[in-house]
Amino acid sequence: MVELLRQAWAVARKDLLLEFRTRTAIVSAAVFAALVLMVFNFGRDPTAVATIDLAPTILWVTFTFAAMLALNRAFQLELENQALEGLLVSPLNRTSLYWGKLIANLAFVAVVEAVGLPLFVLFFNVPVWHVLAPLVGVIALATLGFVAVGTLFSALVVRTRFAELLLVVILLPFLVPPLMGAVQLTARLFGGRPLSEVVGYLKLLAAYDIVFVSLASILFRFTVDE
Amino acid sequence: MVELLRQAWAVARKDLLLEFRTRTAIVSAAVFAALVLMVFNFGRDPTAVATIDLAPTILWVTFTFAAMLALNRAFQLELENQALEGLLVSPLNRTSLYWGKLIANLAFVAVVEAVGLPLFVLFFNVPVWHVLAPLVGVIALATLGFVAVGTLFSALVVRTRFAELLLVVILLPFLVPPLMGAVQLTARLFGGRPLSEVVGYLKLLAAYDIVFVSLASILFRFTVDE
Amino acid sequence: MTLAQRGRWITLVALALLGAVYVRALMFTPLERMQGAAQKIFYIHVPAAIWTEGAMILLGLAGILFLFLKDPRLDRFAEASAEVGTVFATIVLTTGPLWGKPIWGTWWTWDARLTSTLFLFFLYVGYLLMRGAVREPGLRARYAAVLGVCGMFLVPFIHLSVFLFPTLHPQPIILKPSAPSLPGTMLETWLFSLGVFTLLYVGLVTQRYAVSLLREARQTVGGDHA
Amino acid sequence: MLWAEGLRHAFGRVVALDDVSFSLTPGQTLAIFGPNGAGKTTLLKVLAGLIRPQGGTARVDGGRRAIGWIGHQSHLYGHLTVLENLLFWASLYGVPAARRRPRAGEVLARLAMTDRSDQPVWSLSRGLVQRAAIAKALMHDPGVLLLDEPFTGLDLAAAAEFRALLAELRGAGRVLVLATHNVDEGVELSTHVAFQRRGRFVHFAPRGGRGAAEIAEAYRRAMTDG
Amino acid sequence: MLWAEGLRHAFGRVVALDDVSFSLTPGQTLAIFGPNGAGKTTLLKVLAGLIRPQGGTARVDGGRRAIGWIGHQSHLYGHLTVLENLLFWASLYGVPAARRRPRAGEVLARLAMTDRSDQPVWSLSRGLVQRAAIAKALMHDPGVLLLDEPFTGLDLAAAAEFRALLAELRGAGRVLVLATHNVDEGVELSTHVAFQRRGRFVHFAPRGGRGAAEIAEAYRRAMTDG
Ligand code: HEM
Ligand SMILES: Nc1ncnc2c1ncn2[C@@H]1O[C@H](COP(=O)(O)OP(=O)(O)OP(=O)(O)O)[C@@H](O)[C@H]1O
Ligand SMILES: Nc1ncnc2c1ncn2[C@@H]1O[C@H](COP(=O)(O)OP(=O)(O)OP(=O)(O)O)[C@@H](O)[C@H]1O
Ligand SMILES: [Mg+2]
Ligand SMILES: [Mg+2]
Repeated sequence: MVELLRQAWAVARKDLLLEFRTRTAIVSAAVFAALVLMVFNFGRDPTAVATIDLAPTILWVTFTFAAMLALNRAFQLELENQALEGLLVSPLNRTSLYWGKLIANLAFVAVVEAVGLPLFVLFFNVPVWHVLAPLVGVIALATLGFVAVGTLFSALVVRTRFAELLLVVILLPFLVPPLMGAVQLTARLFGGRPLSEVVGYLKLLAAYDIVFVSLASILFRFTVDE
Repeated sequence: MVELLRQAWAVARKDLLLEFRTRTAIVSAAVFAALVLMVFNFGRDPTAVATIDLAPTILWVTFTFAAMLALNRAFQLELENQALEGLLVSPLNRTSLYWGKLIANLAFVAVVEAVGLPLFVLFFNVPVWHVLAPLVGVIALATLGFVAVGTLFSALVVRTRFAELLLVVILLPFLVPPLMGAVQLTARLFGGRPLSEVVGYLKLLAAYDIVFVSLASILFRFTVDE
Repeated sequence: MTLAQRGRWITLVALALLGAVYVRALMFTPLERMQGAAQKIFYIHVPAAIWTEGAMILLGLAGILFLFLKDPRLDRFAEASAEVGTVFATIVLTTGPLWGKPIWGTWWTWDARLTSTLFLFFLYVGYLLMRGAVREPGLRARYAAVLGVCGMFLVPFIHLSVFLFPTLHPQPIILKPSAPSLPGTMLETWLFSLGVFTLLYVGLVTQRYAVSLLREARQTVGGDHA
Repeated sequence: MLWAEGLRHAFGRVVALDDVSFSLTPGQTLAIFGPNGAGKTTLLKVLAGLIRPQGGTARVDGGRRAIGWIGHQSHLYGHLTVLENLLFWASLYGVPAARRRPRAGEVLARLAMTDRSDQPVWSLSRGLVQRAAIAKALMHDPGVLLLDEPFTGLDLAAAAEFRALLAELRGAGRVLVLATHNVDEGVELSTHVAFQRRGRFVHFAPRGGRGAAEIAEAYRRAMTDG
Repeated sequence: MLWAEGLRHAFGRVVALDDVSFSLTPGQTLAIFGPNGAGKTTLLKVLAGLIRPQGGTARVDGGRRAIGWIGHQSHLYGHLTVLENLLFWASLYGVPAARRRPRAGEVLARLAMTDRSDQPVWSLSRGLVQRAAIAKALMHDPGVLLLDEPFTGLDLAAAAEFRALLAELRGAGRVLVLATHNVDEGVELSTHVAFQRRGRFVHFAPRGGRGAAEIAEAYRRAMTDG
């Protein structure tokens, strides 16, 4: 177990180091987030639409894109560097590879979200401070779920011929539950509703996370081994 | 001139053939569009927000993303295939290369828009049929402008160290005028306003297209030649 | 006197004169009726804004000349102009909100003028980032020139956007198609200030130009390459 | 030890492995010669566990951890330095943390790459990348080395040094499998020789006392008849 | 004809070209030998116009259209078939439409690739890709061939055939420049021989009657002293 985690960390560390060197993905995701927020801003007729009604959707559209960008990179990076083959011939435990990629992806998405959230507050003037803690919790729960599934799928498709295409297509149905839950929860939070009203959604997110993180950890090795 | 266009067509044809073989970019862009639209659909509280107020923004967020994906691919494709160097040592006229890439990018974005628009109508129940012709015109005008600039810039950054990142960063300011114009125009069209009200925006888009298509055609050769 | 020293002197003189502008503005120029003392910031805000746009136009012109003459001095000037333009854009983006808080009751809103200025700032940042991303000096100069020329052509679109889009920000009083509409003493003070900012621009650019000369000299000797 | 038993593999209609069986004990070196497309790379990939053969089995004593692989891809991350790459791979192969740096130092010194260790891999010339890839494969002192045209791009001095290194490894009881076109390079090192053609081993025997010229002649005969 | 005059180029601190001058007339072949990192590839890239040297000039009679380039990258699109690739490149090099197919047939037959012509390039083995890359470079019957380790991956038969082809081309008045590590392969073809070391031509002379062994000896001496 310690060895598993150590190796996972080696993989994650290398990904983060590469990202730190090039900053490609993180900055483009952050700028992408800014772009989405900006476009919303221009498009919106402030007299017609109250910000608060739109805010949850906008927030989650932004975060979903950032996450998709991250996932696309995770294995693409190995291909570009001709290193995927190297990982596969190495004795690296497949579960470690999965966890390593998951950690790197989560770190990545977390940074983008950490950049996106303040921008969001700035652009849309939504008062989040009083619900910050639960909001961060919701973001973390939802993100964990779909990044876990996405990491699995990105390994699944990376060696097929239509990798990017397939990733989006097969991931789509899996995005629905966490995304719906997250949007509804965020809307309730912004609306200042009592916590009791949202327990159902929280359970949904938590169940999704538990099921899919375990499932993906188990299934991952079948995606990379011949 | 005939030779220029013939070569441009050779480049565009090759790009489209490759895309047709793999369908990577086009399908992922289309699915992406579906994803955005879906997320909006779930997130929206129909009692609180009237669809029509949001529609222009949503439409343009979707299209902008599709275009960004296309642009990212245009030169990435050459790099992946190790063929960019080959194009550069070839006697291919640089203006032809630009036009070829521009044609392929436009074709690509047009297909995504052609898929996205019906989906949009389906999801959001916006009555577009009576404004279809002008709407298509607006889409074409706005798309031409930013794809023209984007194609130029993607050549500019492709050999720099942080290509993707830089593309998004330097393209962003150039997206503002066409995007703002397009959103406003679309809103007016959906709102059933008279055409006279929107002439200013149309002029803006047209001017932008003329200026930047010519400029990019002239400047392109400086981006690839030593 | 070296170039750097000359630049420093011009800058110092300009700063001293800026003091004089404020003496004149505070003591000898009438208070604006609606805005009171807050309006005094006008004498920095507007000249800085004009030179933000001006610096971009000059660097674009230098870019055009560079592409034909291949004179490295033009590239050095463009770089200097970009750095100074960034400083001026920062000034506009700080004085604007300072002024906006008492007048509009908010630091920032997302209307066309403010946003387009922000994006002009981004354009400068992107321009400088790109210069940093290309190592080879010849290539860097050419790429920078291409982006600079595009930036120059973007400025009119940004400048004119206020006429098209609903905005909170005052419409142009001075740089507009019809004659300036500003009371006499205010106009005089303002023109004085514009002259001072012009001097400041010249001084700062001279200094930056000298710095890049020094850096190049050091590099050809074989020193720092990182 | 290394066993291959009745290996068969076809890509569509192309037969890449056809009933290949052999086994090697410590200290033995197999040199495989064969025309382009004969299936040499496919065989090595099967031995490394990268391809699961459609028929037959392959086994390597000690599993993945015991294998060192030098193939057409470098398995190096372009934006990491040579040293960083070596440390990363060493950690995946379970080299104790304290041993990694000294080991990297040894291997790099042996390949005359010490002065390049802090250079990012993308800035290396082709032959230098090949040396770095060799260093990577040797970091964990593998018991079985799978070498697919490992001399590609090496200059005369480096090739001689690498040949000497391989002879030492063989002497130290390592198992080597070498696919190459250069009879001179291959024969000298080998204890066994195989000729592969359309996936089949048309010849497999201990080298005995045969020299390069004799083997080359036998190879030519094996390829022309039938 | 091909001229190089005082070529200098450095990547940061690494000197890749140092005052290289020579010229070749039709029918002459220059073989360049040099250790890894000597600057051979850089020189060929400068001759092909891929890198603008920091000092000196290089010129090729007939410009880009006259150059055939075989380098480390194949310049082939993986998802197109071999034939489609050849037709595309031929069209860029201005080969008349009616000549393209017959020419592709000839070249492929010569390289024993006829049966592979409808296979997508991604499914070829390394040596077969190299043959396809050679075919691509010969499609437009170039006057000047720049060959960077062109024998890489070729099997014995293909290498012999390609050597014969190059000898024919030389006889037909083509200019060849060949960078290689294999003295046996290089010398046989050459009329001139150069040894490159740290960017400098430490030796440049007509081959005269010298054979491979003599050249190899001279090379060894040139590399060890100083
Ligand atoms: C909050 C950030 C602000 C930004 C980014 C900003 C930006 C600009 C820019 C770019 C210009 C130059 C326009 C031109 O070239 O003609 C300008 C001019 C001007 N600004 Fe602002 N501004 C801001 C806030 C304000 C505020 C709060 C006021 C006062 C209510 C104000 C009053 C003016 C005036 C009077 C002009 C002169 C217009 C002209 O004569 O052209 N600005 N501003
Ligand atoms: N992924 C693949 N899909 C389809 N065909 C393949 C694939 N990989 C290899 N092949 C085919 O299998 C055959 C054997 O390929 P392999 O790479 O093993 O040859 P090789 O002996 O290594 O040749 P070379 O000397 O050129 O490297 C070739 O005809 C090749 O085209
Ligand atoms: N883009 C680059 N950035 C930085 N350094 C580079 C770059 N390209 C080449 N170099 C360096 O320049 C030197 C010469 O490289 P070049 O590829 O010309 O060598 P070469 O003679 O072809 O070597 P090889 O025999 O290994 O192919 C090497 O030290 C290499 O590391
Ligand atoms: Mg092979
Ligand atoms: Mg080389």
